[in-house]
Amino acid sequence: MVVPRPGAWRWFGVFAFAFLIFTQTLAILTSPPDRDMGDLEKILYVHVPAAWITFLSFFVVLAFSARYLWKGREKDDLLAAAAAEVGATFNGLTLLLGMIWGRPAWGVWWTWDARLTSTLVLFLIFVGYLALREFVDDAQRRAQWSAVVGALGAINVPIVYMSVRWWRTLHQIQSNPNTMDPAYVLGLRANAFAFLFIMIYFIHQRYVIASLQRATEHAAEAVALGGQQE
Amino acid sequence: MTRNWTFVIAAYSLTWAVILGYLVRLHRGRRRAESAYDTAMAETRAGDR
Amino acid sequence: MTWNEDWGRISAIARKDLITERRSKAGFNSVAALGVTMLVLFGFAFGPDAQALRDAAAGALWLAILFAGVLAFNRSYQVELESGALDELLQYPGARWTIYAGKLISNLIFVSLMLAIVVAAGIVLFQIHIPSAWPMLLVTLLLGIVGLVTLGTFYAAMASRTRAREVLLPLLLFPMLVPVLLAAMSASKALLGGDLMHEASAWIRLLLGYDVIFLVAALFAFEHVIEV
Amino acid sequence: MTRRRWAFVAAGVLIATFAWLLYGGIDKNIVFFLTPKELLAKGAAGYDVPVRLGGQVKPASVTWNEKALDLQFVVTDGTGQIPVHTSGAPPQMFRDGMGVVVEGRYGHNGVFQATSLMVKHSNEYRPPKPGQRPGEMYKTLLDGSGP
Repeated sequence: MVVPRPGAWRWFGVFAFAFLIFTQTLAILTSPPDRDMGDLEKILYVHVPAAWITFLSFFVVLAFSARYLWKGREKDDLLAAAAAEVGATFNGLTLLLGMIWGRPAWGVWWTWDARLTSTLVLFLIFVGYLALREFVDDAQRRAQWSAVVGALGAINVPIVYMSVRWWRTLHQIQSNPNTMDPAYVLGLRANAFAFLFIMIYFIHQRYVIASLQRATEHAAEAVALGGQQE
Repeated sequence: MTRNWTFVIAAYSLTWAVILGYLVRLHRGRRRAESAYDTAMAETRAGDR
Repeated sequence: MTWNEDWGRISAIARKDLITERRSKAGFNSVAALGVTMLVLFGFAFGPDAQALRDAAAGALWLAILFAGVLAFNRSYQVELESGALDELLQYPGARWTIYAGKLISNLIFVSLMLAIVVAAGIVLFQIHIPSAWPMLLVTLLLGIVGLVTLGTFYAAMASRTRAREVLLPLLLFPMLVPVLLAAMSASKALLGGDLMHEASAWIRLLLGYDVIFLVAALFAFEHVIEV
Repeated sequence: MTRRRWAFVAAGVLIATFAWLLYGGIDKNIVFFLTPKELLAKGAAGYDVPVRLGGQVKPASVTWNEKALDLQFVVTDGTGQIPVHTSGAPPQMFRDGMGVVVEGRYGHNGVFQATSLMVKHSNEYRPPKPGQRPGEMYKTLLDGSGP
């Protein structure tokens, strides 16, 4: 088990946060108030990137889980777990920001819309994933099981989306980039990249912690076996 | 309009609270994991001798 | 590795589980009683108004089956874990998916019998008018429990071997079952109401697709779950 | 080797089923709500069964009693029209000419008793397209849902 040590990553973290501050200031200052929503439109630059990053993180979970099942390398398991924790954090943030936006824009904190419901179910699936990791002590068992749960959870998400769409929203027309003024697009894209950098930094940090913990466990086992290290 | 700003400020504060909160959690976790690792390695070396 | 050998293993495991269940009738009886009790509680919740009860019947039935099913899934592994028989079972040569298939069949039979009791009680308690399209309703019920049991048997293989099995199984299983429960409830509700919107068949097709996807995925992934 | 082959078979089945669910025309033949014309055409079968009714709020037909939380309006699709009665406050976006979908039962007294009222608008997060008015949103609502 190779333990990563800080180096260039620290500077990447500093850069990611500086970039986020820059893009958020840019978006707040340059975006004109929307015709219907007024200044509420500014929530776009945190809510939408958070949602994109959520989906991206869970896609990362799926990719590393699949590779773990295929190759069986511990590194992939730890990376999948790190991405799941970061994804769940952004998922919770997305839901809360959506509520803060929904209240003034639609008049309700919550509604049983396809987007909202499936995002909530996604959150619950990955809360279950993280709980499973907490409750399983054996490292190999934890890795195998959470890889399977992560992959199955990812399969379920499009089905949830589809089913709740039929259930409530009756073919609401999807939003698309054409419905957005160019004045908003730049700020949104810049913020999406800032969130992406933050996500990468977080996943890496979480992964470093997990691999340090694993290395500590290995060392403790070695001591218990009378210092017979290879 | 002022009421809208309340929601915007709430949204941005929440975002930063979550991101910074998670950052602090990661930093603490990292420091703890590093010291635990160093202790464990010191013990292994002591065991070797 | 022939099909006959695999089938022999599957049927042996299914038969063994069912015999164990039959010998200890207490298990089935208490789970079925729990299902009926749930229906009574839902009856209180939705009030004495007969029309309101009929509207809520589909949802109440499926939730009663869900809660009773969760108990059954954990039980199906617990007996073996307590006696250490699962480790012995894994010692035998042969494909591991056959263990899953065997347990799936025994759980399907178990839950179907329970479903029959719960539905019979529901028809009386919720004053359901049986619709003329009852074969469709039967198909819905069957596809619904196939989806429920497929994932329930799969997740119980993990949850029942952890410290917190009572919490962990519902926590893992319920979010995964959202589509199957939603589709089963919506189809049942539409059929009980006469299916004027012609929406039942779409829900049934969703159920069928869901069953196929998760049956294949579970059969394939089970090996990774059971071998550690 | 056999396991590898099974992996391909399994992946194939999964992808095929997904494709069938997504593009197999599951929701092509489905009507998620009936228009007033279609509901009236059902005749006796349309009364007193749970249905969804969709259409446009007929301009100047809304009566809203704030004290009793009592809302009445007429849903129309241009040809047929059905009076709707419901209780509870209407959603913010509810107004004359808006597209709505109501769930409930069409009573023998000729009034649709709604248990829930949904306002349809074209998208969630973004401002409407320039020049798009509620009347046009109602059209896209109908276009998006089949026949």
